[in-house]
Amino acid sequence: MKARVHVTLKSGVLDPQGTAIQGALAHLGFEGVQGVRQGKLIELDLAESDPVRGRAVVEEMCRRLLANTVIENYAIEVVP
Amino acid sequence: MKARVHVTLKSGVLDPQGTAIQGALAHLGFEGVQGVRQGKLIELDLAESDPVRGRAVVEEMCRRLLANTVIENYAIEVVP
Amino acid sequence: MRSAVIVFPASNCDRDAETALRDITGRAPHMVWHAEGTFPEVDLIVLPGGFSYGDYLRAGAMAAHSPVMREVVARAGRGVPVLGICNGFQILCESGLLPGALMRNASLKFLGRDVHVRVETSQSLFTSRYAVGAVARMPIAHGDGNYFADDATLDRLEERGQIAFRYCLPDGTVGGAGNPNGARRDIAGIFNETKTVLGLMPHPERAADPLLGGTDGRAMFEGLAEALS
Amino acid sequence: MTLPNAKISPETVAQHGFTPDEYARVLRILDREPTMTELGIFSVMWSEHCSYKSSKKWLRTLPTQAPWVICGPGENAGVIDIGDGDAAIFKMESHNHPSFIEPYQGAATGVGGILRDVFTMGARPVANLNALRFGRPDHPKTRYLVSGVVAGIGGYGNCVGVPTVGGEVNFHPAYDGNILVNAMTVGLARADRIFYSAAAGPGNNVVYVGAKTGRDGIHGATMASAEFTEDSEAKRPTVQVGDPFTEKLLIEACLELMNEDAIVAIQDMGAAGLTSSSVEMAGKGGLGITLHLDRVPMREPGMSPYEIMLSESQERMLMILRPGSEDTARRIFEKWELNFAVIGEVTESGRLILQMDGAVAADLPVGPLVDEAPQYDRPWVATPRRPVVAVGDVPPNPDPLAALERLVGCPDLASRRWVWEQYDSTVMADTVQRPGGDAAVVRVHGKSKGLAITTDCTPRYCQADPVEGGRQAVAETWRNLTAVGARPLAITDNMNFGNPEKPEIMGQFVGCIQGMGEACKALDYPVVSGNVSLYNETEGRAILPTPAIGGVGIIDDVASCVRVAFPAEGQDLVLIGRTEGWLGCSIYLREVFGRETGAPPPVDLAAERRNGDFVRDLILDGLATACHDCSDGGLGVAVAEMAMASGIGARLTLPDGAPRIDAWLFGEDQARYLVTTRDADAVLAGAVAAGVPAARIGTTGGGELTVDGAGAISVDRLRTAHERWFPAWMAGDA
Ligand SMILES: Nc1ncnc2c1ncn2[C@@H]1O[C@H](COP(=O)(O)OP(=O)(O)O)[C@@H](O)[C@H]1O
Ligand SMILES: [Mg+2]
Repeated sequence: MKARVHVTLKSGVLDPQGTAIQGALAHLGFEGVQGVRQGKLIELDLAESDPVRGRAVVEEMCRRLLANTVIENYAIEVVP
Repeated sequence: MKARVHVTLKSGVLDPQGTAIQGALAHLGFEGVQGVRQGKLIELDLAESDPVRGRAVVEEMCRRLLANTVIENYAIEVVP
Repeated sequence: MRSAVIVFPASNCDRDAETALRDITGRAPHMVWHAEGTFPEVDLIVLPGGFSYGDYLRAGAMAAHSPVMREVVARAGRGVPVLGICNGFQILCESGLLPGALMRNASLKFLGRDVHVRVETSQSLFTSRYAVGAVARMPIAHGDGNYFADDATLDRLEERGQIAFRYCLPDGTVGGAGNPNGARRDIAGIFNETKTVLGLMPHPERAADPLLGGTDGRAMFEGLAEALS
Repeated sequence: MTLPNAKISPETVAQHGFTPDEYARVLRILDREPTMTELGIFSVMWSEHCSYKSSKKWLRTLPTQAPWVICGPGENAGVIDIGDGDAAIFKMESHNHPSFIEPYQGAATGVGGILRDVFTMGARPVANLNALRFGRPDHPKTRYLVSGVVAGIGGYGNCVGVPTVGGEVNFHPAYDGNILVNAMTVGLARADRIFYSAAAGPGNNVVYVGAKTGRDGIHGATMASAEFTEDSEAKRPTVQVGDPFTEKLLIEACLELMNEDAIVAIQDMGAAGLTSSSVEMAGKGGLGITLHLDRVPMREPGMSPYEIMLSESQERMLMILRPGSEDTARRIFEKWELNFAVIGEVTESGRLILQMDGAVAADLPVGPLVDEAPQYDRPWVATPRRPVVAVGDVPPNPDPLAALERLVGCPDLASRRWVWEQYDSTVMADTVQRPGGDAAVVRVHGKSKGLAITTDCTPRYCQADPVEGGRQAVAETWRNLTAVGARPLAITDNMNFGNPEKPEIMGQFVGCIQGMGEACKALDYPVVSGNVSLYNETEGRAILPTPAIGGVGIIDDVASCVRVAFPAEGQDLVLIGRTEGWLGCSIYLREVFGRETGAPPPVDLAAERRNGDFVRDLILDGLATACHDCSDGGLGVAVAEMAMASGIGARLTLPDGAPRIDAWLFGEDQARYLVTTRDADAVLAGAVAAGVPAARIGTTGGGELTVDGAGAISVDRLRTAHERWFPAWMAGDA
């Protein structure tokens, strides 16, 4: 099965990359961009086929490695 | 409205980060991880409220700035 | 003083740390490959700078899970002093030995230049040879040195005197143009609660030889050698 | 033995870049039609890049010998003896086209490639430099290219932990559609532990190490060829992506293995990866190689022999091991978590035989593949001489110091701090002089001696007069090394030119080589390695001829080197060398009058040598306390740079016999240095004895630069102009 992990910065944490993108978009003439946040997308290809067990494992991966919970949130999407 | 852009490396393009994450997961004892690819997630907050026009603008942003189409693909998701 | 320098895949200041330790303390450190589960008893453990695992995912994240880090965490728990420089600081935060996280520089650019830091306390093994308020010049070379912790954590760090160095101008004025990377409260280096673990972004080991343009980093190693011999 | 029958069409032949004559030669050598894989191999081996077919005749004329040269051109990099059993190994290489397509990855992989050329010979890389040429600053793509290229160079070099210590950056509209990214690496080895690439020992194993092979950068011709269309999306050639993390491991693993007595020959996989590495190893050894392509570590399934052989995946090496040393080697590479595979063996057959899935994909004679590559003596015409611009042809300047402020802040002379601060210049803790001076100085680890390193070229001179420009590029590197107190030893070059099939362009190439050769000879300063990049054109418009030169010199005691900054107030400033006020082709003429005209300053090689040797002695005797050569912008800019670097001003007085003040300040006469000294009389007396022109022109002190007859300007003001342009321009407000 496949899983996708979205890692995003917590809301209180400043996001210089997002801010830079917002500035660059304005520079290019795109109007009405009120906010930009940049995160990570991690796509996993797993041997596991059971979605429940799979999600639990990915959850564990996020806590231990994929996200730094001091600054980041994560969300898991399982694609069976 | 909000839009989310997923920027991923084209297939065939080397993804050193994904490979390194895969190795690290194996070291941590996670078995059966057959592949990892890392991409970007960009969340945009737009003044535009029409989803069709919004998507077209984001499409344009992707082509001009958010993705490097020489090596990356992008996918847009509009959250009205 | 017996010391060990932990070498991770793509550490790249391991030799710099080795050279400074040997020259200043007169004794060559053990160079410990990360895959080793254990290493000789030492008086100081150094996590050197570099790009362990390419800094992929997050700087220091993968190294924090290296087999040797279990041992480092255990010894730190027993009070063995640990010094993390640059990537070493990032690894210390990722492994939970120090609070907070190091994010991309606010400029989004890698920065390689000299900075000035103000010494915030001399009440530690690492800073005993510096006067409080002294200004030290050292090189930085990092893309992810922007220290972040939430306000409560920062307040606690300040209350307990856990802030070791703050970025400043040459005249000692903290912050403003002296802060190269956007670090909160201009933090360049912090201690753990017992002040036996120090993480800092600037490179004292590259400021230990007059021919390289400065010796302000020597006092750290001299102080350690004196306290730990 | 049967080979797959490919039915090669004339289009396929043309797509592989063969002329009909060249293809006829292939048929004659093989006495049959090639397979697709064989065609691909011939195509890359006979490409301009690998065969030097337009340039070889001329490159052969360059001096490559000196008693201190251990290995000249022909190997992965040049090797020189720097005493005490130490050797310096270095080379420069271009990654122009990839950097234009994808600036970050193009520049990053350029750095990776040149690093491999150096550590493949057994050296630990100790310094990187980069010579960059971009289009005009207001071209819509330039900023994007600059920011990507600089980030890519830093991204790679910083991660592998090799300090980036110098380089150059120019802007000119001629590079609008074709930027130049030339990267140089210098490494250190023991002189008796150098590794070469000639295969030896039939029966020895051929070993592949490093990253896996993917479909990166495969020759564009694949797309159209019938054999490869089942899955066109997956087979599309892709841009190479660099993995500096893997490179760092590869450096450490290779150096560790090199400490064992295990390696017979080693070669990095650069352009045309497995093809050029295996063919060159076999060719140099006069032997054959058989490869089993199914044993090659692959990143993607279903790769064809053609793709495997032409892939330009990065961070890979090919080695031939001594019998019985596989286990040692395997253990080391596994420790560093790198792929290790025995993929073939050395044979006596003299043939390159490729097997895959039980079939033979190619069976080629190595000798002809290497030796019978076409060689051309392309027609050329000399560049017409330009008239000399006399001082009287240029209107006098009522405010020379305003012009100076403008010059130090113009795109070609403004501070490059924005660039070099993105590089780690101090890792390895041996960088004695960082970017910002004349040459970088890197100490030999654990010793008191050090290397001085610089890259230079003045393309506008080369355009105006290739012969003078070629001389000047070599002489300027020699001067920059001398100015820190080093003894220049040898150079590497990167010849960037347009389409050599045009006689004018070929004439530029020939002229530059001639001038370079003369300078190398006169200065005892041979070429030990280099690289040629031709066809740098877009829509028929060629770049300026750009023979970038990388120079390396030695300083016996790095503590004796000097810098450009004024060391103190109250010291005398002495100008060494003759000043006529040569304004033709000067930056002053271009920036102030918008004129890119006139003959460039002539280079008197005897004077270069005399003046430089004199200056070096002043430095080593401790008489010169700071030194800077005069190059772009002349004496005025050189003084300003010394002042800005120190924050100390100076008062200048024109000496007797000086030309008009603007020509004195901004003329670009060659072979000149500015030194500060506490004992001007001794310096001047020494100059008389050595037959070197020298004049006391001023004293350091105060916060202003004062020129008698022109007024004063504060050093702060100059510095603001100098530091402002680059960051402001990158931020979009210049
Ligand atoms: N791309 C670059 N990377 C690193 N350093 C650079 C780069 N471009 C210029 N520099 C540094 O800036 C200084 C000035 O460069 P340049 O004007 O070319 O010097 P010079 O005229 O003495 O040859 C030198 O120290 C040079 O190494
Ligand atoms: Mg110079």
